[in-house]
Amino acid sequence: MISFILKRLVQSVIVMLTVALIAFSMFRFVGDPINNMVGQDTSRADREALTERLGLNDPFIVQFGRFALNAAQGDFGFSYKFRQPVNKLILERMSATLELSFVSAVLALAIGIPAGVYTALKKKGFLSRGIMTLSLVGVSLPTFLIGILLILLFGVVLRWLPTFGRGDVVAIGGWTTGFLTVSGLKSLILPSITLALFQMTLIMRLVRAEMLEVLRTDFIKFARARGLPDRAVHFKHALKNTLVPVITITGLQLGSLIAFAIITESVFQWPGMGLLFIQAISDVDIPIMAAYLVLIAFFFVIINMVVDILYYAVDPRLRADDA
Amino acid sequence: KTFKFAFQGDLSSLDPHSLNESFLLATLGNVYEGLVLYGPDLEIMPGLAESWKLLTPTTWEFKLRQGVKFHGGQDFNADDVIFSWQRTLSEGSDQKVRGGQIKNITKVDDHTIVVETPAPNPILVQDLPYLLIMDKEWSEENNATNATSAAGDNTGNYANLNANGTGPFMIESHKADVKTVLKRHEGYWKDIEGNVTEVEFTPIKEAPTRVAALISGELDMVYPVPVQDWERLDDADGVSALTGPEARTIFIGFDQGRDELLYSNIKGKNPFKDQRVRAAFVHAVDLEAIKEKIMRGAATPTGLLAAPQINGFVESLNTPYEYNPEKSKALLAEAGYPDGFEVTLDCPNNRYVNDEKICQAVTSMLAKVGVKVDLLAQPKSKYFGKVLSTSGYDTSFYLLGWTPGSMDVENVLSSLIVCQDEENKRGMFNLGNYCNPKVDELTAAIGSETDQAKRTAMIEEAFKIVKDEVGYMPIHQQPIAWGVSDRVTVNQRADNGLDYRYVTVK
Amino acid sequence: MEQSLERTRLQRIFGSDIWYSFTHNPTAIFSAIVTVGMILAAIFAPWIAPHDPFDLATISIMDGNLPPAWSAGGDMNFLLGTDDQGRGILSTILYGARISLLVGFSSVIFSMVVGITLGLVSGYVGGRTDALIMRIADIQLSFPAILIALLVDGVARGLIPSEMHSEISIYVLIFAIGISGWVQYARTVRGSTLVEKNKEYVQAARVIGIRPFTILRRHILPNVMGPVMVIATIHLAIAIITEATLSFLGVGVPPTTPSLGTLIRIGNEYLFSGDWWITIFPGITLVVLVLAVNLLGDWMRDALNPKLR
Amino acid sequence: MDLLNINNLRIEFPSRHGTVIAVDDVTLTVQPGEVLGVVGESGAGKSTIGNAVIGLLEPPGKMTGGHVLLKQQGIDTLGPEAKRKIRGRRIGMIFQDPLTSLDPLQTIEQQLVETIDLHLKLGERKSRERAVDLLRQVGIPDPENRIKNYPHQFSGGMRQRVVIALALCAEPEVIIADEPTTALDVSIQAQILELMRRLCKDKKVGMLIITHDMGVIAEITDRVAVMYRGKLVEEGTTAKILGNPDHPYTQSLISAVPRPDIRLKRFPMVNYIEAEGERKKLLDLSTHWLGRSRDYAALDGPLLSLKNIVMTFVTKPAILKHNRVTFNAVDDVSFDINEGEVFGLVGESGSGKSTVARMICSLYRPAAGEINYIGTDLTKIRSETERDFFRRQMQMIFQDPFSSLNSRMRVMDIIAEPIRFHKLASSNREVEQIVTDLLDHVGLGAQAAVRFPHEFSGGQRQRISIARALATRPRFLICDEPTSALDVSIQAQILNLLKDLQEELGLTMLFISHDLPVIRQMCDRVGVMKTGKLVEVSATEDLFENPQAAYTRELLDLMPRLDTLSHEGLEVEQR
Ligand SMILES: Nc1ncnc2c1ncn2[C@@H]1O[C@H](COP(=O)(O)OP(=O)(O)OP(=O)(O)O)[C@@H](O)[C@H]1O
Ligand SMILES: Nc1ncnc2c1ncn2[C@@H]1O[C@H](COP(=O)(O)OP(=O)(O)OP(=O)(O)O)[C@@H](O)[C@H]1O
Ligand SMILES: [Mg+2]
Ligand SMILES: [Mg+2]
Repeated sequence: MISFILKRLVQSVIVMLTVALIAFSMFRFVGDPINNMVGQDTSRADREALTERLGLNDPFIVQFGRFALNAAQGDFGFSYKFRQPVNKLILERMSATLELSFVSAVLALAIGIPAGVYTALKKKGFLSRGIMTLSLVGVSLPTFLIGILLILLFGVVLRWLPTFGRGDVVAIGGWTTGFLTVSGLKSLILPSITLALFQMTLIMRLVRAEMLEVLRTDFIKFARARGLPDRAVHFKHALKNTLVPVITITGLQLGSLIAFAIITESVFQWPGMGLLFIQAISDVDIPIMAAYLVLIAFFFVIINMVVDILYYAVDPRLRADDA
Repeated sequence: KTFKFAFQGDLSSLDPHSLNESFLLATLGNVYEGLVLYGPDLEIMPGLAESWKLLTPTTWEFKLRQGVKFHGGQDFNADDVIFSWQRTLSEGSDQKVRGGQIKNITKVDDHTIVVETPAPNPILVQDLPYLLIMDKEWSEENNATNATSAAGDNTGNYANLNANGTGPFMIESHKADVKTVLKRHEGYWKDIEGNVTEVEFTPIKEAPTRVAALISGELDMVYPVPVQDWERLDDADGVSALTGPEARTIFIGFDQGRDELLYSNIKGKNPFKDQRVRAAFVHAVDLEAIKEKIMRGAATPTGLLAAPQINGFVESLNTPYEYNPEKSKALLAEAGYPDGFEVTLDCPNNRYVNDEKICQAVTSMLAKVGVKVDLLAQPKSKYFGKVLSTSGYDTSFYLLGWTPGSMDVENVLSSLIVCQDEENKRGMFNLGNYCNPKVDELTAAIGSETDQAKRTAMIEEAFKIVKDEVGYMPIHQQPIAWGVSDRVTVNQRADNGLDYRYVTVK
Repeated sequence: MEQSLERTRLQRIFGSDIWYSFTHNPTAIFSAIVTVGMILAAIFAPWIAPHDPFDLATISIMDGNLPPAWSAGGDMNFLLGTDDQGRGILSTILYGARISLLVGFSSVIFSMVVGITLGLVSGYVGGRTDALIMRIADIQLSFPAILIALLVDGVARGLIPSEMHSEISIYVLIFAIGISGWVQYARTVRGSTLVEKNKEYVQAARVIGIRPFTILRRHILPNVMGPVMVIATIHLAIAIITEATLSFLGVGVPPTTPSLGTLIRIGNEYLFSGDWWITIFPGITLVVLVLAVNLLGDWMRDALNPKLR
Repeated sequence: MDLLNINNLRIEFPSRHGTVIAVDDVTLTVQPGEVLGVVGESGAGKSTIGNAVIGLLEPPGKMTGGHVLLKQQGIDTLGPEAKRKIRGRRIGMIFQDPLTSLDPLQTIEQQLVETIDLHLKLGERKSRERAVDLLRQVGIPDPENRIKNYPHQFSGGMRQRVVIALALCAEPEVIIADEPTTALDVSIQAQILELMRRLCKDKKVGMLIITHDMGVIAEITDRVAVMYRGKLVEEGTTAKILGNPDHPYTQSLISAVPRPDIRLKRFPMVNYIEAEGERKKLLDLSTHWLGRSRDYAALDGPLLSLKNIVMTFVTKPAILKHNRVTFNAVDDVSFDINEGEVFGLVGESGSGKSTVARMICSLYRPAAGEINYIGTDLTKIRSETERDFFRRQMQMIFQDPFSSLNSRMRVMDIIAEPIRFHKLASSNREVEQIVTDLLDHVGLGAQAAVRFPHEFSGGQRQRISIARALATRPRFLICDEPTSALDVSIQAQILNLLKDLQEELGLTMLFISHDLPVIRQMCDRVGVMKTGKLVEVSATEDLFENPQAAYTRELLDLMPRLDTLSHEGLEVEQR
């Protein structure tokens, strides 16, 4: 196991390097950063001087090399726009994003899995058909639209919940949390629902699809024959046998929640990494983009590693071929 | 009394010399001050300088205000002015243009200075409101003597995250892109109309969210507000839309420089070099329709590249070209394009008010006279990355907006109208390289003419030429729209700047 | 029963259990009709649609933002009202659906093919291959569709002459969205493959000597399709919406030829001003489409599994 | 008072290919402490009855008539919850397919403890003790550790015993055992049967045991019911049914029972044919597809020879090599098989027989030793293409007919696959011809081709996999419990087919079985395995007449004797 993890960490370095490489090969297509860094009156000479100073004229491979070297020393440079260390900016934002994606992931699982089991058991049931259909409305409408509608309803019409931002946060060490204040919790509700909606549908439908198959297997039949109560049969035996794909997808989704909750974060002006990132893209803030992508790469490697470990935890038959 | 507001963009730095951008300067204008200040209507009024007078055509004397203190308690004096000016010229500063207006400053005594300009400059003071004054001692203590540059060594400059000005407000806390809190500076040298003691600024990127936040009463003011939402705001109780024309003019330019257009099906020649074609284009576009439908009646169609608020604005030339498709068709035929041609229109889609919509409208209007326009609408970073001089003016037909930084027409002429001229940094935004030597002469003269009457005459002449030659297709002055709660009253400046001095909370 | 041994292709199709269970499943029939109906409507838009919203010469901004015909101020020419540029919503939906459906389906199929293939291989072969493919997946994951689109678009624009840009833009979209979607399938399939490959029926196939490739295709693939179907059907909606986002970033189709997604996006700007019809109608269209496709998918998943029939 | 009544039971499986009437008007009763045996043709509906009793019929199957009474109380009409309460607690069920009956993701322990705790409310610790105890009773070696394993780490027979333990753990009033001993060697079988009998006698438990093994019937049943094509054709005391049965089907069934005592030339065919000629006549291989010329060069030396092969399994995985718990499932086994020979492999369940088989067809890679087939060491081969040549010649019938068939393929495609793959037929039409013909030989009608595996009974599936194995016209056939799930009549038919192939075409076989009589009938030489080691190899007759190894003797003594069977009309093989 340990060797497995070590192997992964080594691979993760390679992954991050590759990501950075690709990233730098791509930045020139994102736009010209200079215009966002200077006023309209700034002369061309000054603009070019700046371009030169930022080393944006070097071939991307050189820029990459420079980045890699500094990054190796934990220095990801300064944001073009904020003129602050990128590490600082990203760290500031991380807590917001992590909390949001955590909550919505929990929501998605807590509702998605039972709903999936239910709809699988009551395949033809009226309620389950209803759930299945409704859940789809959730995914087929753009996140942006859903977000706005929620804001209109709960923020403007009913005025129950805040329409934007993260409310008051409490700082614990470097970590700022919204869990400890009323306004913080209130402002979590709408965004996390918006985010969770999609995950929920996906997970629910996955669980249902898998359950339908597992419920027909002999061991479930035998479990019933042993007189086990339905709960045990459904959740302990059947559900566990559906988990592999669910874990996979949940992992991926969690990853993309953390990385690219862009739309939700911008609709609710949630001060998270996604917002920072999308801003960085539109401002062509290369240092932020680069550092961010690398960080994300790391996240994904880790998440997928955990997923793979969970496979082994869930399914003993997979352990044999891991030495 | 706390005043909470949101703007679409954010305050990227607290360093007044780091970026020459209107929102940043307008905001920091509450913390730092220049020798002169903008009044409620962009008029120039005394600031840190009590008075000034022209000694020789190229030298001015400024009498500095006595007893002004910085937030940190340091006294304001001549050294600070000189220091700040030098700082604007420092590596990494984005105020070099303003600083460049001054050749030298000499200290007469602690509260008197003599400013020397490279050439006679009638409008020097126009350039000073946003040349913000920092404290020498403070900057030296925190070695922030150079402006925060976006690159290289002194990034992470102290002045980037801290401020120490003479303005009525001081920074309480600043979390870039998240929230900035300012509070009243009690020791301010002059008492102000507004009654605000604390200001809370949050950037909100998405317009709908912004508007929602206002209506739900969480904020006292948001801007900008999309034109189509004005009615909604006025209907909603407790809030209303505060609107007015902005000093920014939106216009469309043609590539008249190249011998062959980069993006067109006409090869071997450049249709836009033919005045008739340009005329055909301007006559094909129905500015009224754009105003009514896209701008919901809020814009002011124009025939001039300078807005009324701009110093040197020419009333007589402001009437738009007439809308007349037939004439347009005729002109095209006459020019040898009876059934039009194809050209690509470059357009930003998140820079100006409804920019993409305007471009679409123009596109379909031109289609009606037979010109097939391919619309390439992109976010501003990609758009500017393509069309500006740094990328060699890679466009044939483009939409652009302009507010002269100095609020004077001279800037319009020298940036948009004179021939492109790399060495002297002129005509840098004349992306289509409209070029007429006569106009260049006039512009040069206007730049240094101190006699107002003569100056005005020359300005009129210059703009007349441009208009007759159809150098550009002016569209309109775009509107400013702020969403304001009834709890507060604010003063809306034509440069879209919000001055907390004039905010009162009921 | 003997006749079932030699059957013509047609008989195979109409004699097949799939067809049988289809004809006995109203939901499936209904959703099939809806889906096919929409696709046809899109294909034949030029003949069905009252106007051609993509022909700029015919649209006039003066009839922009008209409400639906039945409500006050509505215009009979524009049954469902018009958008800000004076395009008839109905016509635009029909024409826009062409783009959306093309991009949606193509990109989903694209990522399915790539994802499933790689997933099967890395799950079955394991070891180094597995590690390699999965790390590539991780790299892929780190790039949102937006960036990939920008990259692809940039390269494409670099490679091909400017006058062809408008033609290729749609393929750029398909590629970008497709490429950014494959990992989901790859990882899911891999997961299930890891489980399936140890089952005895696979070993039986190996004993016969069946090539790994064939084993994957004929034995394992059918047994791992369940989750894939789920993801794919949902993915469709995502793809269609992503298309709009990318188009906004200037890498997709120009705003003068709005797709369903773009139309919805335009509509979003008018939610407050009360011009609801610009968003709602295309929105409904999208929801209905996605619903139909998903129901179809649900049915097919069950139909493909003999035990569930 | 009757313990269990099954009255006029009728069960149908409707499908678009016509409705299968699996059980037709069957009436059975079980008294407390009585053991009722159910025998009959495979596919006759025996398992279905079992499923119906505990109310777990596979959809689309449904009871269209009759009642099931437990202690005179109708249980088929009860609500789901009430039914649940009965299951496991009052009626213990042992399904026919032990290998797939266990949840692959839960350890044996979890599954046992869960069930025991549920029914007997003993609490964690006590339940665990009882679980270990049960495993010991059903003869799982060192249960304390093995209980921690997962099903896939157990051999066929071991899993079957776990299933039995699970069925018995709650001390039910009625036990329905569906082929409980198919995968068990005689010693374990004897032990299990003893265990069950004691339960019945002491605790007055009623048992309904479904089996094909007349030995088992003779051993433990009090009465026997005979089923044929869904109908109950005869019922009576065990002695009566075995001694002098009335119904012609029963008679022919009995006459087909393989004899432990003497070696016959051929298995007597069941001559009872209710409908007109459905059973295949003796086929003439010289003209038949299966008999087509095989391009094998005659070789000197053994066809297959195993040299000291070892297979090691990890039972407790760990990061560091040295604290992994491993054990040798197969430990230094060597033997040769000559061309045209049938080599039998017997031995206690869990002794490594299947593992050996799997290594021969390179599903497992041996930890040591070599496997020479026609002089080439299979363990050395890396590329699939190289292996192809051998694949075609070497086929395997898997021990578990349930999981070795792809549930998403039609029988037609399953059997056709090898033919198509090895290009053994020119046209699609021919392929389908061959498949129907094969199905016919294994006693399944052509209509089977269009159905899916889950629609078949255990025995029927077994026959499908046999047909698939024959489809390549193999030179060397590995049979892992080929007939354990078949009733003697079908068994006779198939074994004869194999015999013919062997005699006329020199088909070589590795024949793994627990059924010593069958071994005696089929094999030329026999190897005996115990805990991974080969304890004895000798010619069949010698082995049966004077066994060498102690363990072998033990086995033979335990072999059930069917003295009651009549001898007349059987041609004994002279040697
Ligand atoms: N799901 C199903 N669909 C259709 N037919 C079925 C299904 N399950 C069983 N059958 C049919 O019902 C009949 C009886 O099956 P059953 O399993 O009871 O036979 P059996 O007596 O147990 O045979 P065996 O001794 O081989 O297990 C068989 O002919 C089988 O084809
Ligand atoms: N994957 C595995 N992991 C660990 N142990 C295993 C595995 N497969 C088999 N074994 C062990 O190897 C031993 C031999 O198994 P095998 O299946 O060969 O027995 P067998 O002789 O076929 O018995 P049976 O006649 O009951 O099938 C058993 O003790 C079993 O527990
Ligand atoms: Mg059975
Ligand atoms: Mg075995």
